[in-house]
Amino acid sequence: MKIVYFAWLRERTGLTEEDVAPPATVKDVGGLVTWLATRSDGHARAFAVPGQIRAAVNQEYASLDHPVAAGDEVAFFPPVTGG
Amino acid sequence: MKIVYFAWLRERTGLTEEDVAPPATVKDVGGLVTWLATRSDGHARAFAVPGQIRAAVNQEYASLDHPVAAGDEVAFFPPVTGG
Amino acid sequence: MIRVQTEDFDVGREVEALTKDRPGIGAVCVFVGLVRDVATGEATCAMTLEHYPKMTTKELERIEAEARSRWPLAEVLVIHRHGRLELGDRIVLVAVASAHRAAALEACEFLIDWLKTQAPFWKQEETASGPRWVDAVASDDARAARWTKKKDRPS
Amino acid sequence: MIRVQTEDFDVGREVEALTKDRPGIGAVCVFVGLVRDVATGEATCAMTLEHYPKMTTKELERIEAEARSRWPLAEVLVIHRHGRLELGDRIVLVAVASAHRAAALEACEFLIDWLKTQAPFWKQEETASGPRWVDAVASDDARAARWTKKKDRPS
Repeated sequence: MKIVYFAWLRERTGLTEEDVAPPATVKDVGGLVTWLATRSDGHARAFAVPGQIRAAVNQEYASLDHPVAAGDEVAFFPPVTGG
Repeated sequence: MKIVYFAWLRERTGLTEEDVAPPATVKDVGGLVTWLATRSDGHARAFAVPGQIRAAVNQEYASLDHPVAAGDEVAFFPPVTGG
Repeated sequence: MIRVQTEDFDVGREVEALTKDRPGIGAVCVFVGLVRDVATGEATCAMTLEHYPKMTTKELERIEAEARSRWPLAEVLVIHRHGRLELGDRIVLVAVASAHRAAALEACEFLIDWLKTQAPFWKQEETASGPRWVDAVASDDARAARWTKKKDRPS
Repeated sequence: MIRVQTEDFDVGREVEALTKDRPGIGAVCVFVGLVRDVATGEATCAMTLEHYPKMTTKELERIEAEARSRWPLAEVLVIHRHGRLELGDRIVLVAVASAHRAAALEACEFLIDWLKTQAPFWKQEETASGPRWVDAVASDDARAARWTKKKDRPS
């Protein structure tokens, strides 16, 4: 599973992307967040305030209960500020 | 009093403008319309359908009961189609 | 600013001039009206716009002032052409610059709605069956009337 | 059409290209967003826009398709820049061409409202006290949400 980070999630994790193999208990975006937050202090800081984080699975916006599986690209980022 | 005509009122009267001295009984735009309509066949045709005519007194939109006096510039035209 | 002219205008240059050295401007909304092919249901090849010069500038300035009183606008530009125009030619430009987009978008729409019903211009089309004065459209009056009901954006 | 690029764009040329040889177009509405001086309350001298390339085009095309399904539009163009931009620089262009002005005005507003809340871009400002990520604005969500309530123009 490929994880990509943008804006201050990228800065806090220190990563633009990483390949991960979460345990089988991780079935959705919410479970993935909980698991990723344990990977480093930077990850913990990045995921500290869930309300400030948005996710996309395979380039489409996804809520916390959206399923994730091996082979997916899951992105985490703050609320967008384009336009 | 100066009368100016635009669009098909100009075409029907055959005039871009004319100087007129209506009788003292002509006190407002409505009275002026009635009096002008008698001046020629073209005038009669121009003023035949009052609902299709708009007026301005001294370059400001005016209703039928707007007063008119010597020295005024009174314009007659169809509903505008700018923009 | 109001300009009534026979000459064409350059949309990019006008927008550039409007915002140049104005660092508080975050949004520009621009409306451009063009001569289109079937304005009245019959094929149009060209049209002539007649106006009432002494009244036009006065009326456009009044409409601009009204927009400025309703929204916080940095710049307002209205250019309205008159004379003979051909298919595809630009007729009118409304450009509004503001700090935020809501004001720019709403004021731009307000201005074009009011221009359509208040600016003393008359269009005569050239069609295959001869010249023809364009009739005012009831829906234009209805759109403009929306703005009289309340101060902000109409529904 | 969707373009995501670092380069600037020429508003006049883009509008010209949009309407050229399209005689059915009577109205073009254009929105231009610029880097302004006090986006977050602190003086800004420049900003950097980051985006999610694989998702951006997909999302913008989805928004364009949604606009086209709601209004009869002849042409839609969205250009969104990324990278470092300075004060007064153009960030985004939305241009919509249609036979009639109502569709062009409403679709343009719809597009910029949805861009603000759906396009995966993030702005980092350079301020006197250092770089600072721009927070999303609740009023942007509120403006975008208006369009989900009904098909046509929101109140």
